Amino acid sequence: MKKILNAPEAYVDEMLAGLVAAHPDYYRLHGDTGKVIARATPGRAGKVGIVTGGGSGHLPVFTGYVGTGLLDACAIGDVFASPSAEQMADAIRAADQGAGVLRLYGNYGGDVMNFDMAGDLVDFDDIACSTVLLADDVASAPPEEAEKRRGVAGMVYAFKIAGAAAEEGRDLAAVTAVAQKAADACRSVGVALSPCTVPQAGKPTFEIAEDEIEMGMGIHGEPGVWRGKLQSADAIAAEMMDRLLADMPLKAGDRVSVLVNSLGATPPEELYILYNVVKARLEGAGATIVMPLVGRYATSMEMAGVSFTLCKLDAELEALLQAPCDCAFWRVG
Amino acid sequence: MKKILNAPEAYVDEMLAGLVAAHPDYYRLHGDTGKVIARATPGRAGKVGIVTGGGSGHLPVFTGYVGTGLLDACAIGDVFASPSAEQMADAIRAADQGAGVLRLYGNYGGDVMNFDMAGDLVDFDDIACSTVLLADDVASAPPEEAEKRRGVAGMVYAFKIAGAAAEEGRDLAAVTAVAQKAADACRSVGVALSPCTVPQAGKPTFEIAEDEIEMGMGIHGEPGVWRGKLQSADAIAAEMMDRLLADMPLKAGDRVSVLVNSLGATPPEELYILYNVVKARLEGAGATIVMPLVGRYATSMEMAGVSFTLCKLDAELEALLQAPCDCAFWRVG
Amino acid sequence: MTIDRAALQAAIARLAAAMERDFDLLNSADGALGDGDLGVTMTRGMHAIVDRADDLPDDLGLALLACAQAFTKSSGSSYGTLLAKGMMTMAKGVKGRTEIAAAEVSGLVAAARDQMQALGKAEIGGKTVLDSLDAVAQATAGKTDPAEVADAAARAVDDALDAFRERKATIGRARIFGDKSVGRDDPGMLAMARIVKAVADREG
Amino acid sequence: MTIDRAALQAAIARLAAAMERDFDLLNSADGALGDGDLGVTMTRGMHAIVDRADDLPDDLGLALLACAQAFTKSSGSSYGTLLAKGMMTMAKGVKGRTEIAAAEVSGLVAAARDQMQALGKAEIGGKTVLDSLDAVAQATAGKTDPAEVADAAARAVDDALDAFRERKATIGRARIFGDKSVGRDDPGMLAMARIVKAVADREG
Ligand SMILES: Nc1ncnc2c1ncn2[C@@H]1O[C@H](COP(=O)(O)OP(=O)(O)O)[C@@H](O)[C@H]1O
Ligand SMILES: Nc1ncnc2c1ncn2[C@@H]1O[C@H](COP(=O)(O)OP(=O)(O)O)[C@@H](O)[C@H]1O
Ligand SMILES: [Mg+2]
Ligand SMILES: [Mg+2]
Ligand SMILES: [Mg+2]
Ligand SMILES: [Mg+2]
Repeated sequence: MKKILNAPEAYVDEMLAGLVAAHPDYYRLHGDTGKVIARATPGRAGKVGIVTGGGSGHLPVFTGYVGTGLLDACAIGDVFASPSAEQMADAIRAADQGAGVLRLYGNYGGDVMNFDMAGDLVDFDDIACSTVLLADDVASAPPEEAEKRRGVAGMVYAFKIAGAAAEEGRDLAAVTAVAQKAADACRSVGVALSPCTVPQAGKPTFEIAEDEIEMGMGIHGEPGVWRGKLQSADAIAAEMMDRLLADMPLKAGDRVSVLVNSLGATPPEELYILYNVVKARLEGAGATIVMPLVGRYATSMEMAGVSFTLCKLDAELEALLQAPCDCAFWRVG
Repeated sequence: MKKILNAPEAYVDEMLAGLVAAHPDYYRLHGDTGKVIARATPGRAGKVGIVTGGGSGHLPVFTGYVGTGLLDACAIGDVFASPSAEQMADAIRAADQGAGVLRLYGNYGGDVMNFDMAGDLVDFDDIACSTVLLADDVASAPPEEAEKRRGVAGMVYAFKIAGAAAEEGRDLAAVTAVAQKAADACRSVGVALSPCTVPQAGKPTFEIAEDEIEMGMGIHGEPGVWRGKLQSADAIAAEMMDRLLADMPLKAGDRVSVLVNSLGATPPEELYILYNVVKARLEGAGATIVMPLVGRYATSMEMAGVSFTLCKLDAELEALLQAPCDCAFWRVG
Repeated sequence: MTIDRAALQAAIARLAAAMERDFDLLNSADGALGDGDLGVTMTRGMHAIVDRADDLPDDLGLALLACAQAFTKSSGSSYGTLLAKGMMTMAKGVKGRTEIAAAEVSGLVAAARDQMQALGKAEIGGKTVLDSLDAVAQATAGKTDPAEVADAAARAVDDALDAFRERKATIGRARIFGDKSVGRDDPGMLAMARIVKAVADREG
Repeated sequence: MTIDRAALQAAIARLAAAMERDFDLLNSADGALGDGDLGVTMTRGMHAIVDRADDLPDDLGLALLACAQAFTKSSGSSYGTLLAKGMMTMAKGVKGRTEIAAAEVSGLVAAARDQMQALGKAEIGGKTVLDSLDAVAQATAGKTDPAEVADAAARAVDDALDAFRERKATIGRARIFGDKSVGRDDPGMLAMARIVKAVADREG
């Protein structure tokens, strides 16, 4: 395992300590579980809170997106492991400004069970909670079972859009509705070139030959839907776009944002090479690209690979996507 | 070679095409060499131009830092190879707003020879040029030969500080002087855990065992000053801080910025783990940390490893460091 | 012979050792169809329990509750959360008691299975840990002799693995791989086989 | 026998083939102490020259200038820039001529060496390509027979490698490695040995 760390057990705690130390204007640790990050300056009273949670190892997801116009708090687990229900309940309490809290997170068994249990816990605190699950990974279930899909990089759009709606002062029902609309508008697919290592497991989650790629893998090193030979950038991008557009066809006049995301090790140089094909395909379908995102937005530590996410926009989603936001990893406006 | 690309020969051209396509508000291709990036909207007339140049494969360095409060133009070569003198001359022309141009770049033989030749070429255009070389890598020469050192991530501070001075309206001599002051205030050291592959070479520049690290390597895969066993994050950070502080001692009351930089594959999680030690050491010396930077600021494609850069600040440098800047990869203010 | 605090502590020690031993096995079983963390979940959870094992109360309900809480804090993975729910269910069932009889095992396991099903919303027969628990509950039903209960439980978890191996996964991360899961043990069932045999002291 | 356009074209063809052949060798020689791009620099540069080789002018000065410009556009690495400077220097020296004699080689190489030194600011004796050129200039001085000049040049580059191998690098990326460079050929000298032998048609 070639990682820079002290003890595997300390990986997440030390990472969070460093995050808060480096960016005290953005983040603070909340509560005493040591695993809840909240905005350094809480949102104003009466603002709907937005909370997320999930495993570590995906920076900027999840904790990184705590910030103005984004999330209020986040419960963070071990690498690739859900936080506990107790931690989630703490995060919900940190996010609450008296107007209720939206739980906005990826569709994973452990997270769902724990966020459900956390909801029971905060019932005693009289905090109204709603839930929107991100389930954007087209590789993880056919369209008929779209609700079973995993949540991957599409959560970046959902955080941004829901965060802007909450910042604007909308109420819990309205923030929840637009978050659901954003979640429904996203489709993602990923490809991995190399695995990553969970510090405590001590070895890579999967093995892959020097000339192979894994299409449709998840962001926790879950195997993909097929494994094949490494192809040209154009061929990889074309297949990924085929899969996305088959699931969510676009027509002339559609407006769409696209996220070309590195899973970690893949450098921005390669993302820009891919972006040429992405742009040509979207414009070829007659769509207009709005605020394309190219970079590392949702990662799996040092995994090499990329994901593409499409987010189809109506006027409301587009305005919220372009509204200001600010965290240590992303600024708009 | 596990990289997402089409043809190795097309790597840089396609990368630049994608960069400009994704960020048309920030970047444009200038001239007809296809290898000069300039601000989408040129700086105002009478502003001192700042130009840099160097090989590809280091994003955000070099092209990424073209932007307001930063650089005006950049000549970019093949992966890890200097651009040609002709391209540099074109970049100087793109940067010129009538007040002269500072050539601000890393101390590498090829770049120095070519920027010198480029200066001769633009003499005919009556563009006044000055030069500041970045030579911040303490591993590349002892203090007595500090002028022979390579330029690495310290250039991020020099770009930022010189860019702010130019934006403020200072003249060429003043911008050059403060750029030199910033360059002199920086010290860097790097450690690599894994190599990277130059697309046209087709295989990694160096081999390194699963349990080894290379201390003091350059950002082009040049070997380091010693190779040893992989150690704990705390031990690695301590050695790197020892080397930096030996070269540029700090005393109580000093103000310093620090850049904890990933060379590419190393994830931010590990940078934050390292930051804890960096902070403790600097504060232990009595110094105050100003605007710490943690992330991927100067990379070698998919190389795993980190560099630390210290930039010792006086009041002038601190104000310029904190002045606003904006490019696709970095925003301040 | 009944089950009391000392028996619980001994079972915890065996289980912790078994999970250390099976760390890589469970990670790789989970890695083939999931995220490869099941060994991590189990060793972390058992460490958390072992840390509390010396000062467990005599009340088996409170003791199991303490175990569940320790486990829960250590991870929020699907399996860890489900197991904690199961322990919590058993804890409620034996609250206030310092001893339980072997004859009660079947009912306690069945209750755990049902509450875990309510939380995870999976079907019985879906090739998950629920099917291992279901097999144990059925195989131990009506048995009163401690050794017989232990034998039956240990056999049931292995039989369940055999019975489900050729089926498709229907839940969790493995569901995505449909056909690829055929011929492979469900990692949660495999883990439950190791757990039950360690607790029943029927290893090897 | 004199050197004319046809001889230049034949030399270009041999040199391009030699650089293809030595691609990995030069990359790894450079990788040991530098950034591993020397093979890339040379093959790219030669491709650029080969692309122009068919329509080179008869004027050897203009022909060499075209080669230098093609090379220069292909890369700005230290070596490429120095070589282009050397070619440009030779181009100036033979401007307007369609033939040159073998006897002129020594003077042309010496002029290239001097202009490259002015650009790169390295010392003679510093274990760089300058030392290979210096050796060629000296070994061919006073010789007029083409075959003798070719033999002497080919021997000189190898002798230079032997003479400098045990010295420390003093310039460029390799300088940093001081002692580590002892016992290793300077990559630029190694490349020049291959270049000279290909041009002189004295390979193997
Ligand atoms: N909803 C569920 N209901 C019942 N069992 C489940 C459920 N989800 C997962 N499991 C069991 O948990 C095992 C996987 O556990 P774990 O590795 O912790 O999951 P994850 O890493 O996806 O959170 C599966 O093999 C299965 O037996
Ligand atoms: N300033 C210099 N003067 C003379 N020769 C030099 C100089 N710098 C480099 N060289 C030669 O060039 C070779 C390295 O070339 P190259 O790989 O292109 O360098 P880089 O990749 O560092 O730009 C060295 O081995 C040496 O022979
Ligand atoms: Mg998991
Ligand atoms: Mg080079
Ligand atoms: Mg798992
Ligand atoms: Mg080189």
